[in-house]
Amino acid sequence: MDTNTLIFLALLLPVLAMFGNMVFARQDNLRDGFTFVCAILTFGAVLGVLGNLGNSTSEEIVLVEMLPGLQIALQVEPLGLMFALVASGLWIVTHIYGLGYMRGNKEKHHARFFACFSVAISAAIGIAFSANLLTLFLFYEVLTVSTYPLVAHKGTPEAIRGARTYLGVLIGTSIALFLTAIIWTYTLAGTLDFAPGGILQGKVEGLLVPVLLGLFAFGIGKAALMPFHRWLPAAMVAPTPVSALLHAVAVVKAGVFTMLKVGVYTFGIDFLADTGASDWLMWIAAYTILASSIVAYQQDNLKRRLAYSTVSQLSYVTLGLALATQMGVMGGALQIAMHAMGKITLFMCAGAIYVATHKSNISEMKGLGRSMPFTYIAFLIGALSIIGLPPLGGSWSKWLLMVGAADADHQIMIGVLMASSLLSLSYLLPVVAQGFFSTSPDNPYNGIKEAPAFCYIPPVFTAIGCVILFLYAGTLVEFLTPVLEEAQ
Amino acid sequence: MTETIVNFILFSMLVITAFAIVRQDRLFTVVMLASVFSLLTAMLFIALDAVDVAFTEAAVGAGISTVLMLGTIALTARGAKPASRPNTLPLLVVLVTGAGLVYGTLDMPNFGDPEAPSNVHLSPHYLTNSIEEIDVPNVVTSILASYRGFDTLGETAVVFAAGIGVLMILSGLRHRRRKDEEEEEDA
Amino acid sequence: MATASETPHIALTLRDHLPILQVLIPLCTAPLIVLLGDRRVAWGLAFLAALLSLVVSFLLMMQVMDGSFISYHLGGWAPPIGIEYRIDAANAFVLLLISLTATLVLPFALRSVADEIPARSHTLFYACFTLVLTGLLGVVATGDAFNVFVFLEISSLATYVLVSQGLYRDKRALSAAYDYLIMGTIGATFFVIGIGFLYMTTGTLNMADMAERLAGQGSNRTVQAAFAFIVVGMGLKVAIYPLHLWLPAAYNYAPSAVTVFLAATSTKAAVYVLLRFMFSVFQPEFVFDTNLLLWILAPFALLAMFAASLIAVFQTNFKRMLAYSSIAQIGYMLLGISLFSVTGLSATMVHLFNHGITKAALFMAVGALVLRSGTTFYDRIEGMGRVMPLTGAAVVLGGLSLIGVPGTAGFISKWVLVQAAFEADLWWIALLIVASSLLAVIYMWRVVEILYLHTPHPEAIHKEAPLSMVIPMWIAAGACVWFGIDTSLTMGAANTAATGLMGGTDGMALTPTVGGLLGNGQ
Amino acid sequence: MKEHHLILRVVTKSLVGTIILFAFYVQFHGDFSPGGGFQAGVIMAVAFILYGIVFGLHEVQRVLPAWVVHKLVALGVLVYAGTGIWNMFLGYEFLHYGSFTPDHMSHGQHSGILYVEAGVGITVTGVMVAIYYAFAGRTPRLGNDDW
Amino acid sequence: MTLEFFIGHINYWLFIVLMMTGFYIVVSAGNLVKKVVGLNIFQVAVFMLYISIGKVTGGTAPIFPTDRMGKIKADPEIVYSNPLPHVLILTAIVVGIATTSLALALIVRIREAYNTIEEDDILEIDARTARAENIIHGEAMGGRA
Repeated sequence: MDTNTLIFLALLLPVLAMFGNMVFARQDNLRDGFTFVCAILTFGAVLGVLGNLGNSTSEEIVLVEMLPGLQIALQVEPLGLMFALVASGLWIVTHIYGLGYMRGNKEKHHARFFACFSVAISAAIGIAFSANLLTLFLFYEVLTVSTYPLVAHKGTPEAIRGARTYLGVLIGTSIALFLTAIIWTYTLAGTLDFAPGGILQGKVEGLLVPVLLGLFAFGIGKAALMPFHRWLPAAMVAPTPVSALLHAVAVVKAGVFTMLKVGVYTFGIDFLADTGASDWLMWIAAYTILASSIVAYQQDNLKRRLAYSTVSQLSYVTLGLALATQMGVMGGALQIAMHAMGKITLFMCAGAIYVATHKSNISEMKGLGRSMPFTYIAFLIGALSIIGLPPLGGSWSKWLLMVGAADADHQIMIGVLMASSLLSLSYLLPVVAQGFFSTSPDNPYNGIKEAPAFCYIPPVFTAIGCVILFLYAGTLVEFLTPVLEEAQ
Repeated sequence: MTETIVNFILFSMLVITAFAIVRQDRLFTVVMLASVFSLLTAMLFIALDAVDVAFTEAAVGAGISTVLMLGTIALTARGAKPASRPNTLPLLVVLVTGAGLVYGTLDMPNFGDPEAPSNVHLSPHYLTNSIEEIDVPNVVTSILASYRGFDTLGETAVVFAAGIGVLMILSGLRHRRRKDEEEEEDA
Repeated sequence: MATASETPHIALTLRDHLPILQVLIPLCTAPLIVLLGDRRVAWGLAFLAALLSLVVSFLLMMQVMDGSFISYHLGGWAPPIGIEYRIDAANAFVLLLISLTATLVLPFALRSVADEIPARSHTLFYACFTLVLTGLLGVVATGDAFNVFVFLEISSLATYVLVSQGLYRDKRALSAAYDYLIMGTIGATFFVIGIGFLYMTTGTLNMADMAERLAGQGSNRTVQAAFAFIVVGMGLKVAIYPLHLWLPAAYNYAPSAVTVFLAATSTKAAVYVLLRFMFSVFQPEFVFDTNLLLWILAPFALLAMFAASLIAVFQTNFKRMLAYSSIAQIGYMLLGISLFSVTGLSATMVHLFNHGITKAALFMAVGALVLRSGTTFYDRIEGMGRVMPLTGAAVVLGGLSLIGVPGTAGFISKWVLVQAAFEADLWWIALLIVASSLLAVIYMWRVVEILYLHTPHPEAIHKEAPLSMVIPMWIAAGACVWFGIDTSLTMGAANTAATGLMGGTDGMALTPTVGGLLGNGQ
Repeated sequence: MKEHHLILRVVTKSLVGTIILFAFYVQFHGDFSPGGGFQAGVIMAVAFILYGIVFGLHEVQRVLPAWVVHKLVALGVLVYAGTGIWNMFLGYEFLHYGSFTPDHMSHGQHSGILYVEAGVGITVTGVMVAIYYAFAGRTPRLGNDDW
Repeated sequence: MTLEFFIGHINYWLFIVLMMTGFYIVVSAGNLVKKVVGLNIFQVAVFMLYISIGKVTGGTAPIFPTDRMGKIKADPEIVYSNPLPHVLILTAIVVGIATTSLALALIVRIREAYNTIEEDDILEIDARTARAENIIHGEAMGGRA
């Protein structure tokens, strides 16, 4: 099949899954099986695109002209393909996990849940393959709206409050800042296409560059740059599969992916480096990294701790971009994949613990590791990857970022990265340590077993994934290099 | 000169009537004064050569609308409460509007000026060509029914709208075979 | 000279008659309905008329999409002697919106009206409805300034009556209709004063002729006063912010079907008239300083956008909230006008259409909710999205379009408007536009939460609305999405219209032959 | 309803005929002097309203039933529009009366004006009488002595 | 300001005084019927302005003299006033009475529903209803704003 067909398939199969969920709303097994098949096929389609990449040049596919001179168009490029692979691949894992979680936890409205889930995946893939900012923005908003029902899923006052914050921040920043930035860019540059080397060079100068960058950086609320990070902890009221896939992978990664895209293809790294427009962004990113790590350290609720950890880790990507060096951007790009694999492991483990024990506070999990060894070992591996220790994927992205910081003559950022690693060590490892080594006086966990297999096998898989990513990081770097070379 | 004097007298009476209406609280008197106002207006229209308009104003203002207003008073109330609200805002609105109007008049052609744009552009066409084109002595009728016949169709539609509007609000449409059928509908 | 006596007459075909048929079809239908006096036939006739109007307006649109215009001489009298119908891209677009909405509203009205108005009034209801349609189409199609007033009054009178028919549900419909009548008549009278002043300085009533003569003689104080009175008079009908007082009550207490139609078309037709006079007749670049327009209109526009949106946020009644939202949205249109550029006017034109279909979808959902819950107070429509999934989803789609989320029609309008602000180097206005749409997020999302995240009220009928309501609602909601993605029709028409309007006199020039004959009037 | 004075009734009866006659005069003489369909319609309506005021709503509705009036309301508009549509069928613009007699335009204008004025007259008569019926059909709130 | 200008414009100003008197009645009167009367006066004054536009000094009513057969005897000596404003105002008068009759019909129904035709009373009744609704359905802001 040619690339165009495959891209359409990757976009439409999740939509098909949504319709399947609506049609077979009452036949549980048929519905979930259908979605599963769709998920596999979607991943297959994205893999097919990857396979085709070598032997055919990527062309722009114009779907429709939305505004005069502005099309809804799709295009394949390495960065996007990587994001699509991550999103669609992890969908399969999460779907299996989601089945275990939703059934094990006796949640309601399965059909609605999985339908919205599928739409969100489709939107994420749309973001990945967008050929211009307009298309990207379209899918960006579809992603926001389609995940809202997932966050509000439980329907409790707390869930509604959380969902309101979620939607308010994401829609608010995107419409007030991101959209403004896009239209402004369009008026200045006359185009919104993602072009190697950026489209703003020579069109903008002076103070306007940092202002525009600021509108983008804060407008892309999904990148959770402080102070627009609140939606992420708020979204933790959602069922864990949602947190796992969407708030560790699809949604937040869509944010930082957009950030990178804008940086590389709208501004251009060299343009940013020459004007120094991104210097302030670097400091904001550094601040977010450290501040949210500290906040994470103070959280007792496991999911909230992971959420703040995510906020911190996302800013690595922003930092990589703000360094405006090749190594920095490469480090940021790798971080997308590495952190996705690591964080999804952690979230799935947290969910597994919740299904098994209905506990969500770390202080109540003493000694639990001995009852749930698989879960805890997977958690450990994920945590080490996040911290950035070899032989796990996370170490590579951190290493490249540090090199990038050195290239950019911002040695202080190396210090920030080191400090952040130490902080993450201090807030992630105690969870594991408590699980294995401390015992609660009255030992309430007698009789607690591992969560259903659907729940603990997926994290084990993704933990193994972290190791594999460490081994194949070189291939990934090679694959992503064209992004930077074209930028020259 | 006599024309000016007549006009001036008519004007004074119109203004007096209008001011009397402002101050009057008995609705019957208000309606009657309005009727007088219309009659005076009709006279003014005659003085201004608009005989068709005068005829209509007399029939409508002094006739139909007075009857309707009296009918309404009979169905509602005969007295108006004296205004209780502060009238500064209405006064302000009126003064601003009036100032705008006066401002607009400053560049107007003099009253009765035969060279005014309005009297040299379309009007001569109607006054000279209508004899040949339509051949009706009353030029107003020519324009009303033919040159601007579509306006008059619109006017008829307005009357129609008002008619069915009043029917809808007050009584409803009557059918030939009524009684039994309609009672059925209402039930 | 205007008669065809000198040259052999070529018989006109149906195609030549399209401009007048546009108005004539509903105009004849209304009395026909009354004459037949049968309420079963009434709806059918009204629907047929609306459908035919839609076909006609579509054909007209096709003819003028290239920027040309059609002139139809009523009574065979060439303008400015007689009345002229003049169709160009700008009004064909609005004609399309009006007839489209009418065609959608009538099927919707069938159940809604049966539910809200006693059977004995149905015949007259549909006659009045057709009259409103006639009036609005006439106002938009005509090229004669006084004819605008006549048709405006046809639609206004019929509208007052239709609004008052909400009395069977709430007696406040009566006082709402009365207030609307008084304000509307004041507006119309102001408009007439403006036309009178214009007639005084130009001696003509034909808009194209007026434009030419104004351009020929320059501005003076009478013209300026005429401008002010026409803007204020039409402003009352448009419900520009401080002149909007009639709107919330009228929309809120009118029968649902009437509200749908009014919200989608009535203020839009008035906006069109405003545009036509401002740009085609007056051509502000010579009547006023361009910037003056911005500084006069933009504050009112911004005031509407924020004040009305804020009031909407604090409402507890869905229908009333939407009414305030309409006032806010009119602010966007006004803002587009005040930016005074082709892009700005395109934004106004496209928002006119997009907001029309968006509000049509939303108010139809309101009607469906009224049918099932009896009212639209928030505490009574709680959870109705669950038992009325299609209606609920239409609210969500319409709401997204109102907010301006990409993929919906509202996004397109917002995009073009913000772009116009940037082109004019008014970045702060751009920021205010997006900031005000955040208020839309708040008031719309509140409703969405209420519809979905609660349990349905026990007194409501837990059943989806009938198909006759859901299908039109979804056509409107679908249109919100369709015109948010494929904008060739809307943006194409809006651009052509805006270019024509900004062309001022050129856009309104009489055809050379006629102009040559009448040019030497003095 | 209390019967009015005898003289009033006799005078009214004779007056009504005269008024109707006058209405027809105004209707058809509008080409030559002030007046036309609208004024004639109003005068015609006044005749019936006068009759109604003196003899009561019931009596006048026996002469001119409400449903007839309601048909008249619609009929006039249709006569007017119909004239124009007829012109369209003759291959000319809407309301181009010249089309009735293409070889002598002003003759056609005469007949055209006659038809449309008739239309106006019918509708105006209908509407004015209908409005009177509608108002008179309501129970008054004020008695005769309250004025 | 010359005297000629003053004489030539004084009637416009007098019309404006009448118009504004009518307009003032509309906006200030509390009684619904009186408002309608005000509206009529306002409109009629506008009509006067229109008619005065068409007046030509020394002109006569625009009706041609005819011979006994009804044939027009054109006489170029006679100056006629401009007939166009007359036509417009004929239409406007009809529109005016249509509006008036509708307004009166509404007033009759309002009296039946509210038992008053005073705006203040109606506003108060409406406000009371709104307050009652707020108690049932929750507080709303910005009633008639």
